[in-house]
Amino acid sequence: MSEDIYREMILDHYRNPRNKGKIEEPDIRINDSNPLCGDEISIDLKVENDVIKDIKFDGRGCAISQASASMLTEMVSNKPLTTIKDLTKDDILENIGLTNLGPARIKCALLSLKVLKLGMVKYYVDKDPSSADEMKDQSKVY
Amino acid sequence: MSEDIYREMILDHYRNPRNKGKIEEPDIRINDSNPLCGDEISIDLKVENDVIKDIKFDGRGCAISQASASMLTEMVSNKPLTTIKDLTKDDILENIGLTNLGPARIKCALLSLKVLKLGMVKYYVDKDPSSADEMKDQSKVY
Amino acid sequence: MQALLDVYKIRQDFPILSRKLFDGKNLVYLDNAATTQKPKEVIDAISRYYSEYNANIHRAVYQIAEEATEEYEKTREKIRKFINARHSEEIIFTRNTTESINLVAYAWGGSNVKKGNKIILTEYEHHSNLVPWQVLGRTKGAKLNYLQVDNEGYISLEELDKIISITGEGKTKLITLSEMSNVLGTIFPVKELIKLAHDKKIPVLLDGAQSVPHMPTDVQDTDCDFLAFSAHKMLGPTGVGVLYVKKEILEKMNPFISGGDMIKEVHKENTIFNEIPYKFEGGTPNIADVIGFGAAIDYLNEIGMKNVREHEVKMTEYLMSKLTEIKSIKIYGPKRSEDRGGLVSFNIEGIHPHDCATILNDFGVAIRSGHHCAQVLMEKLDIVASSRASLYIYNTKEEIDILIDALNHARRIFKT
Amino acid sequence: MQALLDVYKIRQDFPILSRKLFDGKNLVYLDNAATTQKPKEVIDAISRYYSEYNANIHRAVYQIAEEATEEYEKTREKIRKFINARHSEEIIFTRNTTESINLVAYAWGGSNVKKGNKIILTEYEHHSNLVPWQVLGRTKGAKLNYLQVDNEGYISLEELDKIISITGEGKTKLITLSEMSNVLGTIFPVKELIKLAHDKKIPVLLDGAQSVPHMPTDVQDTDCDFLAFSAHKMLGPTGVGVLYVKKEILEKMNPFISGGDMIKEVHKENTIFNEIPYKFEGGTPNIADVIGFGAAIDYLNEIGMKNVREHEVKMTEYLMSKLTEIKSIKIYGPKRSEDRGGLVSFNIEGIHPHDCATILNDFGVAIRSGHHCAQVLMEKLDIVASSRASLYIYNTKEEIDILIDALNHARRIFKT
Ligand SMILES: Cc1ncc(COP(=O)(O)O)c(C=O)c1O
Ligand SMILES: Cc1ncc(COP(=O)(O)O)c(C=O)c1O
Repeated sequence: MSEDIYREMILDHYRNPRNKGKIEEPDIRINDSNPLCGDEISIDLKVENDVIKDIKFDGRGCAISQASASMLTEMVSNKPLTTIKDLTKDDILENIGLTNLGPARIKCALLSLKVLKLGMVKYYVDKDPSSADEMKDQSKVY
Repeated sequence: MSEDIYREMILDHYRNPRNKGKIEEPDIRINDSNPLCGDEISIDLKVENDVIKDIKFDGRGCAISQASASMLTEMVSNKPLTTIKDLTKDDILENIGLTNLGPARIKCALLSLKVLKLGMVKYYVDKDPSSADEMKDQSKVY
Repeated sequence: MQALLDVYKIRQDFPILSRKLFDGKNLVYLDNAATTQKPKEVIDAISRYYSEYNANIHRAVYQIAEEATEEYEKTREKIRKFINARHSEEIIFTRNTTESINLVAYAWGGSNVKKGNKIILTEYEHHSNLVPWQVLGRTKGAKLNYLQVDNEGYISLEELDKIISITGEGKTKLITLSEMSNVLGTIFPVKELIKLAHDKKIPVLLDGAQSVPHMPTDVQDTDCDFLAFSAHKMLGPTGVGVLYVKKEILEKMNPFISGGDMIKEVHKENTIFNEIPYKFEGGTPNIADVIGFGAAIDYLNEIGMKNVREHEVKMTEYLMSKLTEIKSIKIYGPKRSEDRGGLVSFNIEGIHPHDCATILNDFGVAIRSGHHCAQVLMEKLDIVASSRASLYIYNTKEEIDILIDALNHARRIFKT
Repeated sequence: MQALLDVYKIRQDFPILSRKLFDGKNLVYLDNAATTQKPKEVIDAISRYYSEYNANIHRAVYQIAEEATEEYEKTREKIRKFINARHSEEIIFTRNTTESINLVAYAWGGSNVKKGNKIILTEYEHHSNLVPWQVLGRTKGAKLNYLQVDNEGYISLEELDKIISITGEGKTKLITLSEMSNVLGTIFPVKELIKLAHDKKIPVLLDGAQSVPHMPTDVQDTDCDFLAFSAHKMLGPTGVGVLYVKKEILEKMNPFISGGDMIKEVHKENTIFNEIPYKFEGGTPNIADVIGFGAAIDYLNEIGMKNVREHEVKMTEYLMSKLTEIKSIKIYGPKRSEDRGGLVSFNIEGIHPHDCATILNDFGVAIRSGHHCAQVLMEKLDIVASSRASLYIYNTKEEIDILIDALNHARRIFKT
């Protein structure tokens, strides 16, 4: 039922998103959209010694995609970049407390994770182009 | 039932086709095939004063298409060319005695009429190109 | 033909309408612009085909193949009549509207559109009537010109006239537009536009995906050159579309999908193609669903397309009046109900359409949220998405009331 | 999985097999190479979709749309498994084999085949795997090279090697061939050919229309680059085909049908396409029939493809032995039953195949007569047409006996 989905926490993050905006001269800037609904998320990262020093997101979309992005920035802020690699679909869904979303809405919830993973891949591949093959499937989240 | 279809007359025309062959220097030479089965019929005509003086057909195909072609040549031989215009699908089916063929086999029975009509149209249009529009649909038989 | 349609009687013909959803709720299906539900007549026609006379058509001489061929070709004739085309050879079966339009882009566009040419379309086109032209334009070096759409979805013939003139004589190769917008609901009076285009010898393609299912269609009256639509949006099965093309044009058109059935003779180095319409139907067609579509056409004829339209106008008026009462709602498209088909797009401030649709689902209400495959229009309207409720012959006022209740519930959850 | 299939039990699943024809005869359906009959499981899956969860897929968030999306995507995964593909994204749904091959010709061929290039195919190709390449060749200025077929339908790898070498390095862009001839029944051992081709960096397309339905398929084992087949030839509904493409190739391929669903972002001047496989499925797909195809795959898996093949080998041996007894009959294709699929083409001297089929129809026997969409092969064999009996899981020896009786009756009518 949607009362379970649209709990206070989600609505709060939706209305008062954390870490929303842009970083000037980010180390990573990446964006993607959900072809099914048009939701957009862009993420900027500042990385120092492979640690996420700053993270900001921007975007347009539904409460789930925006709240999930907001919570995700809190999850990874000040964590090693490699944390992103290990983050799974289930981590996100549990973190935002939405473990029984339907398949269409799951993509809303996971869009920001997908963007973040894309950013990480890009970061590593830019640094070391020979890792492209190995990193290829790292941005898959669903 | 196929006993009704493959009566002696059909089999006779199939085995001993009348007017089979080519005419040297025909006034009309025309051929067509049935895309559904590959049956082929070509017809040569000698025309004098708009009367069919000689007609020969050639072709490969089933008993129905070949017998029907053979009978058709007998029908129109020494008749005015305009006879062809008036010949209908039903004339042919009655003449060959097959009024209850299924839709696929009807096309076999009517292939020679179609070729003959095409030939007539070509003849008139070659003579008078301005008649093309008027003649356009004259070769329709089914 | 009955005077007005009996919606409660009609509902009994649709098995899905008595289905109970996960928590025992009834389905309130308001996504008819995406696809419609199917009456049992259509479902049964498909089952009957498979259970009694399933066979590949056109070529075999045994009984069930002849039965199948006959039923398949009967549907072609039914469609000819339904849209009042002159000849049944003008009716080509495809998979959907999208393939119909691609067929024109590849087969007709491929040889008629050249470098420096223009294709005119509107800003409200569905991606299916936009991307194929973009792709063609890119391949050929031709340009697209978009007719501006105002907020109610109207386009201006003066602007069209101007674009054609500026472009220069003979440069505009095609005007293509949706007869009814799938987002705004605007019904465009195409007859005048087509006359204007024909005066300048420009052919016109109508995307009829939204119009043909909902109102009487007469291709001889509008005089359009191409018309595309989908069976699944008018009670028919998925997997069948129609492309109508005027005979004079079709006879000169190159084939699109080539292979079995569309040929007359094949040799190693060359092929002679079959007659129209078969030339355009390569491979084994979707026989069962074409026959199923025939049953859908019968069903619609039984009701009468005028009655379909009348019912929708009445229902849309009710829907519009109820929606307007909701606080901070924005409704898109024409105000006058005669100018709109049976669909309404809207946004409620502070509630994203996806969230809205998710909450509505709790009430059994199925509406569409998103860009509706019309991102160019979305950009123009400066929104990412909208909610859309779309109606058909089986929808009732009671269902609209449930929609309104659900929307108010969404407002309570989002505290707007 | 049962050891051998129980044909009498299987027959009960096919409603059409208990249908009575015009004069009370049972249907003896021996035209399975054209299309197969459908078990009630498939018919029911389609009805159930329309009666319970018909909705447009991929985009909507309401319950029935999610159910429909899930079932649709489940079929993709079933097919992946059925042909042992690595990734489900390598599976694209089309209308039929013909469209699958055209997709490759347009989308892959369009950008990979250039002037002066060659495409190699065999003389026994079905028009669907011949005409698209002829059309592409003509558009691009590329040439077709036909591998010779001997009377039993064998082709020679040495000849292939020679053609490639003569053509010159890098000139041959594609080898395309049917894994099983629909006229001769020859099953070609493609693995060796594909190895040879890959050694020279040439991709291979397999037309699997006749092979996939009748024997186990493993695309990783054969290592083919493209594989095309049709649902309707393997118990599934009409209107669904499959194209398998290796991921590395698919990811670089241009789209074919463009429009809704296959896009990610559309702007006035450009479009970003969706991920594979969606990029290749423009417009509303044939949802119901894809789901119906899933039920057909389940049914075949239940029987086991090895058992399907075994049954057909046994039945073909019986059919061949019985046919050989008929006076002045000519049988085409391989003598060894391991080299052939479950179909036999033949001609009886003095009886044209059409007449033969018409007479057989009196006995309820449905066979195919004609050129079988393989006119290049017909030319090679120097015949206009042949008769063809083709088998599937529900055919019995008793049915073959009826066929033989009917053929002898035809001989009596024609006094041969
Ligand atoms: C070998 C072969 N290829 C292609 C086809 C075409 O299949 P479809 O008509 O389903 O496109 C057939 C079937 O007729 C076939 O036998
Ligand atoms: C205006 C319009 N055009 C084209 C389409 C595409 O129809 P289909 O998906 O059946 O190809 C649609 C439906 O979504 C539509 O509304």
